[in-house]
Amino acid sequence: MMLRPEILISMKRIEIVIEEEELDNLIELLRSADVRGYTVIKPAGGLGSRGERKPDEPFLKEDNAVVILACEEKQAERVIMTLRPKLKDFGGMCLVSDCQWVIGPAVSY
Amino acid sequence: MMLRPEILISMKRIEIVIEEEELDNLIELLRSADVRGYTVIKPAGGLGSRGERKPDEPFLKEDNAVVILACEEKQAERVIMTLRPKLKDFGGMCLVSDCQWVIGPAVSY
Amino acid sequence: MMLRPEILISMKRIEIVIEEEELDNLIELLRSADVRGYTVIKPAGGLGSRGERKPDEPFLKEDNAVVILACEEKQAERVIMTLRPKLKDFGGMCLVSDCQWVIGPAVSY
Amino acid sequence: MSVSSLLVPAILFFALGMFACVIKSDLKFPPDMHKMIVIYLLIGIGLHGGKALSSSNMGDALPAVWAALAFGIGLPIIAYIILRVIGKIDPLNAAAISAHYGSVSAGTYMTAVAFLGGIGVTYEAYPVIMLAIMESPAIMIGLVLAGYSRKIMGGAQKQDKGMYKHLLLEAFTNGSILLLFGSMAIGAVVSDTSYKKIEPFFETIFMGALCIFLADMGMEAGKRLSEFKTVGVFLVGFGIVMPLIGAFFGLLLGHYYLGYSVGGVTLVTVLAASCSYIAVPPAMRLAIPEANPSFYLTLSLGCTFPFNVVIGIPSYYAAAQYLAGQ
Amino acid sequence: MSVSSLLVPAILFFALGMFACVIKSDLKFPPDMHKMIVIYLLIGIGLHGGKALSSSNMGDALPAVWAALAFGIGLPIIAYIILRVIGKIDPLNAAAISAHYGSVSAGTYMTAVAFLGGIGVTYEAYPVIMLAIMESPAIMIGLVLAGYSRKIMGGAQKQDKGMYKHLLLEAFTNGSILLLFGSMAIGAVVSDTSYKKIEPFFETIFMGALCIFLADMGMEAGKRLSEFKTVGVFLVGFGIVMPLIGAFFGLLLGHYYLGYSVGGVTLVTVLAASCSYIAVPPAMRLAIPEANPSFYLTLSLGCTFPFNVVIGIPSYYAAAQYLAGQ
Amino acid sequence: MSVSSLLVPAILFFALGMFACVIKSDLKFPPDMHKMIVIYLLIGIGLHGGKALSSSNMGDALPAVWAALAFGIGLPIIAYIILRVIGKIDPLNAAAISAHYGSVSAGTYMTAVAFLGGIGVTYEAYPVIMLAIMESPAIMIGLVLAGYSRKIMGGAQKQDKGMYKHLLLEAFTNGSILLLFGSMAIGAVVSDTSYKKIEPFFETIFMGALCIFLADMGMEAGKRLSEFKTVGVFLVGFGIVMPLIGAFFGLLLGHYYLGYSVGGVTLVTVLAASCSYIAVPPAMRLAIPEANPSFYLTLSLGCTFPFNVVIGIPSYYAAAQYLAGQ
Ligand SMILES: Nc1ncnc2c1ncn2[C@@H]1O[C@H](COP(=O)(O)O)[C@@H](O)[C@H]1O
Ligand SMILES: Nc1ncnc2c1ncn2[C@@H]1O[C@H](COP(=O)(O)O)[C@@H](O)[C@H]1O
Ligand SMILES: Nc1ncnc2c1ncn2[C@@H]1O[C@H](COP(=O)(O)O)[C@@H](O)[C@H]1O
Ligand code: NA
Ligand code: NA
Ligand code: NA
Repeated sequence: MMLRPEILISMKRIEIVIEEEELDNLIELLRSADVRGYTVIKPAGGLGSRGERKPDEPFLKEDNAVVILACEEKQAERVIMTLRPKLKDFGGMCLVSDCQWVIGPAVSY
Repeated sequence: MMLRPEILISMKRIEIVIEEEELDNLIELLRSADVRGYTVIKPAGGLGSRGERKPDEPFLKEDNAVVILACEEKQAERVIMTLRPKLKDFGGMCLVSDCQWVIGPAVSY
Repeated sequence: MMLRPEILISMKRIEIVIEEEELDNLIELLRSADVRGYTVIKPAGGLGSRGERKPDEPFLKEDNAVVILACEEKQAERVIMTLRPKLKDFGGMCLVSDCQWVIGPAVSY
Repeated sequence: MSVSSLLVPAILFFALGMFACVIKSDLKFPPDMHKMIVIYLLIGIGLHGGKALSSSNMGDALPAVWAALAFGIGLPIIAYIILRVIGKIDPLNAAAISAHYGSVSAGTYMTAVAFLGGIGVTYEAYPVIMLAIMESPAIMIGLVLAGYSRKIMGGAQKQDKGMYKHLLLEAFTNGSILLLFGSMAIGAVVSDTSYKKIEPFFETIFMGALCIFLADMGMEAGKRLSEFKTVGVFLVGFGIVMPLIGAFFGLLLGHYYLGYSVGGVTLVTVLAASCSYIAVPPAMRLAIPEANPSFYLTLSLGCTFPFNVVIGIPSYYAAAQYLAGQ
Repeated sequence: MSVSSLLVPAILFFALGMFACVIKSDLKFPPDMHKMIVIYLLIGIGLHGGKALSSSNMGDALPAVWAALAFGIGLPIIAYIILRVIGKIDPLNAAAISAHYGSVSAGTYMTAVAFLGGIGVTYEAYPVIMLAIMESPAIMIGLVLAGYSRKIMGGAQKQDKGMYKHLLLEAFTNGSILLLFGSMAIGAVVSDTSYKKIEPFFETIFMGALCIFLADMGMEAGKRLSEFKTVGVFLVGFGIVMPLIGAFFGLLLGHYYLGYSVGGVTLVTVLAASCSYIAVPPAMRLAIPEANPSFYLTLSLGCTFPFNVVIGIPSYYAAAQYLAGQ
Repeated sequence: MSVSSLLVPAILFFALGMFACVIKSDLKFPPDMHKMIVIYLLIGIGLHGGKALSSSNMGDALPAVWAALAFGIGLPIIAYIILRVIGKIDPLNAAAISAHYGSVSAGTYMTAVAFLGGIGVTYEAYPVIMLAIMESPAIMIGLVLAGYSRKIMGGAQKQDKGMYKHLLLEAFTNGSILLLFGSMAIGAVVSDTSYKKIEPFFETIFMGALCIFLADMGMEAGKRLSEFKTVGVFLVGFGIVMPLIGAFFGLLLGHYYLGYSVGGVTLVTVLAASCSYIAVPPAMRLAIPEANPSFYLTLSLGCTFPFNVVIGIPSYYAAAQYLAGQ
C-alpha cells in the first residue's frame, strides 16, 4: 500500500465464532484482557465439529455469535493467551490475521 | 507474531457473499468439497453488479448471505476449484486471505 | 497459494464498523468514491470509545453496521482518502487488509 | 359525500405514517412486523372472500374472472404504449413498470373495503376473486413485454429459458397469491360454526390491524417521495394518470359488464386503478434486471398507492354513485 | 363422524402450509412470528387451563398428575425398546428419539381443543395439567436412557456432571414450561372481573391465531418430508406406529383410570400420542450431541405431528366415543 | 383495599417475567415483539385518549397541560439537587438520571389504567394528554442540566450546537411521542361508526396484549437487578424515594389544583411518580455520552418501574382515596 504511516497502523484482527450462549463469558474474558473495542454479529449459523446450527430452525435454539476485534500485536498476544485455556470449552474457531487500522476514529483498541 | 507454532496454524480464510436464495446450493457445493466448518451470516445487504439489495426493503425480497470458512491451504484450493465453475451463476464475490487458526477448539476445518 | 493469476487477483479488503445512523452517509461517501460493490451487515453490537452497543437492548436504540468492501489497491487508496476526513465523525473503526478475489463473479469492484 | 368520509382511521394512519417520514421522525416499524401484518391481512381477506363466495352462486363469478383477465392483460399493454410513445421511456423500464399496473394492490383494496364499511355500503363477493387472480397474468404480460422489448432493442435474447420457467411457476406458487387463494378455499369449505371461532381474529380485529399496516405503508410511501427527482416529472405524472385510466375501464366493466352495485363497482374500479407492490416487484427484478427498481417502486408506492388511498377511493365511489344514478 | 369435522380451519391451514412447502412456494413466515405465536398460545392455553382448574376440585387433579408421570416415564421406555430391538437403531439415537415420545406437543393439544370445539364437545380441566407436566419427566428419562446407552456402548461416561445439573435445572426453568405453569397459576388466582378484561385477547381470538401457527407448522412439517429418505423406512413407520401405541395407553388410562368424558379421554389420548418439538429437542441436542437431530426432528415434525393432526385426532375421538359406548 | 386488587393479570405477568429472569430461565421474547407491542400500545392509548378528549371540554384540558409542564420541569430539578447534594453523584450522571424523572412511563400508566379497570374505578380523559406532553420537556431540561453541569465542571462547552438542535428536534419528532400524539388526533376526529370498527383491535384486546408487554418488562427489570451492586445503595434508594416525591406532588396537584376524581388523581400521581424508559434514555445517551447508561436504565427499569407497578399504584390509589375522604 502506498499510504503513509500517518494514515495506517499495522494491527491484528481477531475473529472468533462461538455459540451464542457463551458470548457473555467470552466478552467478560475479553474485558479481563483489557480489550477496549470489539464488534459482535449475531445470530450466525454454521457448521462445525458439533454439527449444523441454523438461526432459522426454531426447534433447536442453537445460534452462533461472531466477534471481531482489532488491536495491536502486543494486545493480540495477550488476548490470545487469555482466551487459549477456554477455547476448548467455547468450541467454534478463533482466527488471527494482519490488518491496518486507518487512523481517524477515536482510539478504541 | 511472536506466538509459537503450537499456538497458531497458518490457514486460508475464504469469504463468500451471494444472494440468499443460492445459499443452499453453495453449502451443498462446500460439503461436496468436504468442508467441515463454515459460518453463515444473513441477511446481509449490499451493492454489486446486479444493483442494490436491502433486507429492510420489504418489496423486492432480495438479501445476501455471507459465508466465512477457514481451512488449510490444500483444502482451500480444492474449495476454490469446486466453486469456480459455479461462481458466475452465484454472482457476488469470493475472497481468499491468509489467517492463523488459534489452536484450541475442536478441529473443524 | 499455488493458484495461478488467472484465478486470483490481489486486492484490498476494507472493513468499516460505524453506528447504524451514519450508514446512509457512509454509503453516499463510498458511492462518491465510485465504489461499485460493498456488503452491509446489520445490526451489529460492540464496544468502542463511546461505550457498549447492544441490538438486544430495546431502550437505547444503538446499533452498529458493518460494511465490507473489496477493491483494487488504487481504488482502496481513493476510498480511504475520501473517508478519512469523515472518520472522526463516524467513529467506529476502519480496517484494511490484503485479500485475493477469486475470478468468476461479474466484476463489481 | 362529506369530508368526514375521508376521516377513515385507516387513511388517517396512512397520513400519519407519511407525515412521520416527511418530518424525518425516527419512527420505524420492525421489518418483520410488516411481513406479519401482510400475512395476517391476506389470510383475513381470503377467508372473508371465501366465506362470501360460498354463499354466492359460483357460476356468477365467471364474468369477474374474465374482467380480471381483461384488466391483467389490457392495462399493462396500455401502460406500455403510453410509456413508450408519450414518455419515450426505454423499453425495458417501460415493460417493468407496465406489469405493475396490470396487477392490483391488496392494501388499496382493503382500504376501499374499510372506506365502504365506514359509510355503510355493501358490495358483491366477486371482486375478491379478481384480487386473487390479477397478480399472475400481470407477471406473465411483464415477461411478454420484456421479450418484445429485448427484440426491438435488437439485443440477443439473453433471457434463458430456465428463468422463464422459474417465473411462470413463481406466478402461481408465489406466497402471497397462495395465501390468498388458500384462505379463500378454506373460507369457502369450513362450516359456519367453525368460521365463527376464527372470525374474532380474522374479521373483528381486522380493521384495526389494517390501520397499523397503513401507517407502515405511509412511511414506505414517504420514503419514496424523496426519489421523485430521480424518477422525473413524466413518470410521477404517469403514476397519477395511469390509475385514472385504469379506473375508467374499471367503472365501465364494473357497471355495464358486471352490473354490480355501487359498492361492487367501487371495488372493481379500485382493482383496475391500483398497482402491485407485493408479487410483481420481485418478479420484475428477476425478469428484467436491467430495469431500475426505484422507478417502479417509486411509482407504485410513492405515487399510485397514496393517490388511490387518499383521493382515488372516494372519487371512484362518487363516480360509481353517479353511474348508478344515485 | 362426518368428513366435515376434518374441515376445522386449523387443520386446513396446516394442510395449506404443507402444500405451500410441497409445491416449493416462496411462502415463508418470519422466524420471530413463530416464536411470538408460540408465546401467545402457551399463555392462552395456560390462562384458560388455570381458570378452569380454579373452579374444579384440585384434589381430583391428582390422578391426572399420576397419569402424566406414567406417560412421561413409560412411553419413552417402550419407544426405546422398540427402536433398539426391532429397529436396531444405535443406542444414542434411540435414546434421543424416545425422550420425545414421553413428552407432548402443545400444538397437537390445541388442534384437538379446536377440533372438539368445532363439533361442540366439552372436556375436563385436568388434561392441561398433564400438558404442563409431561415435558420435564421426558427430558429426565432421556438423560437416563442416554446414560444407559453410553454404558452399554462401553464408552467412557463422557457426560460431565455439570451438564446433567444444567439439564435437570433446564427441565424446570425451560421458558415454555415456565410460561405454561405461570399462566396457569395466574389464570387460577385472578378474579373473574380481571379475567374478563384479558379474555378477548387470550381466548376470543385464540382459535384464529392458532390457524396461523398451524400454517407455519405445516411448512415446518413439509420441510421435513424431504428428509424421509435419510431417516429411512423403519423410522418413518415408527413415527406413525408410536403415536398409536401411545394412544392405546391414553385411551385406557383416560377412560378406565381417570374416568373422563369423551372429550377428556380424547385430550388424554392426544397427549399420550403426541411427541414434543418444543422443550425436548434442544435438551437432547445438548444431552446427546452424538445423536442426529434430523432423526428426531423429522420424526416429530414430519411424521407424528401431521399424522396426529390430520388422522390421529378424529380417530382418537372416534375411539373415545366407542369406549364410552356412544 | 383487598389483596385481590394486586392480583391484576398485568401485574402478575410482570412478576412472572421477573421471576423467569431471577431463576435464570431461558425464557426470552423476540426483541421485535417488544417493539411491536409498544407500537400497538401507544396507538391504543392514544386513540382511546383522543376519543375521550373529543367528548370532553378541550378548555378544561389546559390545567392538565400546565401540570404536565410543572412536573416535566420541576421534578428533574428536584431530582438533580437530591442526587448532587445528598448523593454526591457526579454532575453529568446526575443530569442524565434527573431527566428521566421528569418524564413518564407509558407502561406504568397503562398498568394503572388496568388496575383501575380491574376494580371498576373511572377517571378523567385529561391525564393521557399529560402522558403525551411530558417526554419532551424532560429531554430539554436534561439538556439544560447537562449544560449547567459542564459549566460547573469547568470543562469546555464541548457540546456542539448541531447536536442541541438535533435533540430539540428529536424531542418533537421522536417516534413514540409522534405515535401517541398522532393516534390521539386520529381518535379525536374519526366518527363513532369508524371508531367502532377499530375498537376491537385497539381496545377490546388491549388489556391482554398489555400482559405480554408487562411479562417482557418484567424480564427487562429482572436483568437490571444484577446491576444493583454497580449502581450502589444510594442510587437504588433514590430509585424508590424519587417516585414517592413525585407522587407527593402528583397527589397535591391532582387533588387540589386539577380537582380530579379518585381515578384521575391516581393517574396524575402515577405520571408524576413514574420515570421514562422510552424517549429519554436514547436522548440522554446522545446528549450526555459521558454518563453511564447502566445507571439510568437500572434506576428506571430495575427500581422505579417495578416499585411503581407492584407497590406504587395501589398505594397512590389508596392515598387518592384518603384525600377524597372516601
Ligand atoms: N473451519 C471453520 N470455518 C468457519 N467457521 C467455523 C469453522 N469451524 C467452526 N466454525 C464455526 O464455529 C461454530 C461452532 O463450531 P463447533 O464448536 O466446532 O461446532 C460453527 O457452527 C461454525 O459457525
Ligand atoms: N466488491 C465488493 N465488495 C463487497 N461486496 C461485494 C462486492 N461485489 C459484490 N459484493 C456483494 O455481493 C452481492 C451480490 O453481488 P452481484 O452479484 O455482483 O450483484 C452484493 O449485493 C454485495 O453484497
Ligand atoms: N478495536 C475495535 N475492534 C473491533 N470493533 C471495534 C473496535 N473499536 C470500535 N469498534 C466498533 O465500532 C463501534 C463504534 O465504536 P466507537 O465509535 O469507538 O464507540 C463499536 O461499538 C464497535 O462495534
Ligand atoms: Na391495476
Ligand atoms: Na407422548
Ligand atoms: Na415523573
